[in-house]
Amino acid sequence: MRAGSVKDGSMSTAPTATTAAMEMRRAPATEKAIAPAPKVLFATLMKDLRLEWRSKDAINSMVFFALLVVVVFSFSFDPTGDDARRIAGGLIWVAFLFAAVVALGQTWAREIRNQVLDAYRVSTAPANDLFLAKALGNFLFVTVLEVVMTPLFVVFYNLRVIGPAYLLPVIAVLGTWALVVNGTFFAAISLRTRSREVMLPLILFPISIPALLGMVEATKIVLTGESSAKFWIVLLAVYDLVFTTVCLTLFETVLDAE
Amino acid sequence: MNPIPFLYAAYIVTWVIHGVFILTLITRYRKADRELRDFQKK
Amino acid sequence: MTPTAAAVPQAAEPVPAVVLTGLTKQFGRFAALRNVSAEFAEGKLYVILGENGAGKSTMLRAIAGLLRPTNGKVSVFGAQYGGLDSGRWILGQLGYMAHPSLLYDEMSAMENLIYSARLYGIDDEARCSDAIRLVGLDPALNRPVGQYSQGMRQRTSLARALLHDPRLLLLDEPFSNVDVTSARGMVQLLSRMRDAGKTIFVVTHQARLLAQAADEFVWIHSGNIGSRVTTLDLELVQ
Amino acid sequence: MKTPVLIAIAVVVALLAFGLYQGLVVAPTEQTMGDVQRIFYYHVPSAWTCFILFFINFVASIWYLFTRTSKSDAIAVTTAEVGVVFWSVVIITGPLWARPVWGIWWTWDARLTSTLVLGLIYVSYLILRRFSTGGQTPVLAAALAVFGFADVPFVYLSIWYFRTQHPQPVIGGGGSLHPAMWHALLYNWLAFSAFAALLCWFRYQLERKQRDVEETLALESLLEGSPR
Repeated sequence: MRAGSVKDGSMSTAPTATTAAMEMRRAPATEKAIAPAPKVLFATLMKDLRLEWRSKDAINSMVFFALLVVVVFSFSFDPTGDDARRIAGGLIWVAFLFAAVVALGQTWAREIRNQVLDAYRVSTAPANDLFLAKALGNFLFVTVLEVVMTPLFVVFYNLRVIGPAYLLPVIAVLGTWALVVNGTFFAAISLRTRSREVMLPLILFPISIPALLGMVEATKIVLTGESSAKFWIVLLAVYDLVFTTVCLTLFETVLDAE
Repeated sequence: MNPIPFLYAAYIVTWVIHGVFILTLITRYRKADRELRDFQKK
Repeated sequence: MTPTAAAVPQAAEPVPAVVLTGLTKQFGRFAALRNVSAEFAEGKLYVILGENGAGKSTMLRAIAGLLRPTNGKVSVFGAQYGGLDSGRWILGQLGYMAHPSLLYDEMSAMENLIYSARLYGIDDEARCSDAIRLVGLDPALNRPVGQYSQGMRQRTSLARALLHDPRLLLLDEPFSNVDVTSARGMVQLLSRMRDAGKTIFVVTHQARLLAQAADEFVWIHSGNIGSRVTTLDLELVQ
Repeated sequence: MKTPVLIAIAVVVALLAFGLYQGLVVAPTEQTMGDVQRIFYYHVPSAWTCFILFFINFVASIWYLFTRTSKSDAIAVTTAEVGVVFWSVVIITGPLWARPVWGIWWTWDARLTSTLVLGLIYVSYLILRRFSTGGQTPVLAAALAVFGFADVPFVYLSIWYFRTQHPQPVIGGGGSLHPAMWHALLYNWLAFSAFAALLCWFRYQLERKQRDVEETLALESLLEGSPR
């Protein structure tokens, strides 16, 4: 492949054929000016994942951070036997929350560093696709952290699940989405405030308390097998539904708050 | 433990909180008023 | 989605490309634009001049729909922002290039353009390589944009703005610290685009480059249009 | 101060005095808890007033999002601030009541805990308003207010169910109240609502005055044509 040899001043002598070719293609573009929804979402998500995979520094540092959180938690609380199961639910989710908040803080880091949000806003792409792509990206990112952290918790607290273990992934998915959807939205809000990093958890935590309560209680119930976690799982599902809708209705207003 | 002081404490605390808030309203209002008058004079 | 008749009145004589009526923009205490009213015909190359803070970029961003005017209206090709679909229709008609190059430094020019094309719903990668060749770069170059020279970055950014073949081009400081050859090449490309019927606005401090090519020079002074001349008085330009 | 304002202040003070009289004297002493139960006549009306104020904030925020009038934003910030003041009263009188009766400062009583969480949301709303930069503050705050209000049912539902799992003493007993107690409660609520309205009126004037200052500065820079 040719080395990046750029023919300087080649533009002025650019063969008229290329410009003519460019000109001739005028007609088809204007019809498709408005982007069909899923393509933009998918393109944005893939772009983020590709850049993430290419640099990998964010994911590595975050995974190491997650490990640290687990180890620190394991030192500060050293329950044995039945106790472990009762409070493990709370510990695991607080650890996940801690890692998630740090990851969520980076949601818009690349867009801000490259100052490309204007490029998105000036295009015909709908704002909600950008939001959903970012939220899904965060969801995958946080899920990777959770997958890394969970076995460690099981080992450090030698947990054995008494209740229906298949419910745990359901709780994890619903709970993570509850944090991620609001977190991505509030990260966009805190972009425009003075102390960005502190603002995100500050507005995310109070609103997430019901969801946190749901995750912790559901996990504890499943671990100890005491009663049925159905109520909490339904609550988390409704919470996800309501707040995803609220995010999608208000995101454009916040993105364009110039 | 005699509970009555807690009753008076609760009522007093209520008015302390409202009193402090009213004070902040007054000081903020005076500050804004002074700022406005400075500009009109200039 | 073709624009509905209501959104775009098909007036008999050519619709002006951009009409500003009473455009004002307040940033807290600072009035960036003060009641600007002006009309700009289609198919012309306008150069926007004025010292820093006069409101050049703010005006361009208002035309690009990137900021909500404190009051007044912006209409592009007869359609107005704020309407249900008219805002989105306008965005399909305009290309915007700003001082930060609006590109991802970690991606190559081609990757940046392919992503940008997706935003406009265009999958045809041939268009991306055409656009890159048009600005005199090599589509096969896969070095990330972060390692490009400033000239190459601005040209890639111009290619990104041209990609969906907009009728209106809004360029904010396209030539800032760009090598002379690249700048001259860009000027020739812009004048060819103008001849092909596009309307172009260029906010710049290097107006000398466009002394011959531009149709009109618009001086902006403290938030409003000072004067509009067709020939550039070279002494005035720093 | 204009006379109608003075009259309003007099009326509110009278109402509050009457409410105090009802709460401390007229209402009978509760058998089990004794006179300390009279905290109820300040604790509960403050909570109800606080909820009304937060609801008005929600309506004003929705109104702002549609109309972007600065009047609706001023009402939103006014009701949020006064609401948080009443909230702090509820959160402090709660433990003052729990300590003598149950010997613990915080009983995790369902209603009190939900009010605590609800208040935290509006405290974060006020902090967001203080931290966000000029022009965009109202839009960001209005968006957060919608989130906050959408969270209210979840807060109450989750904490109510959480409490049924681990029953704890319930503040205020609920259940049948002696009619005179009801009167004292309603009089106090009326008095506190009037007081809240008065506070909101003053806070609203402050907000308008602060916006006048903003406008004169902006206008001044408009005329001066001050280049940056």
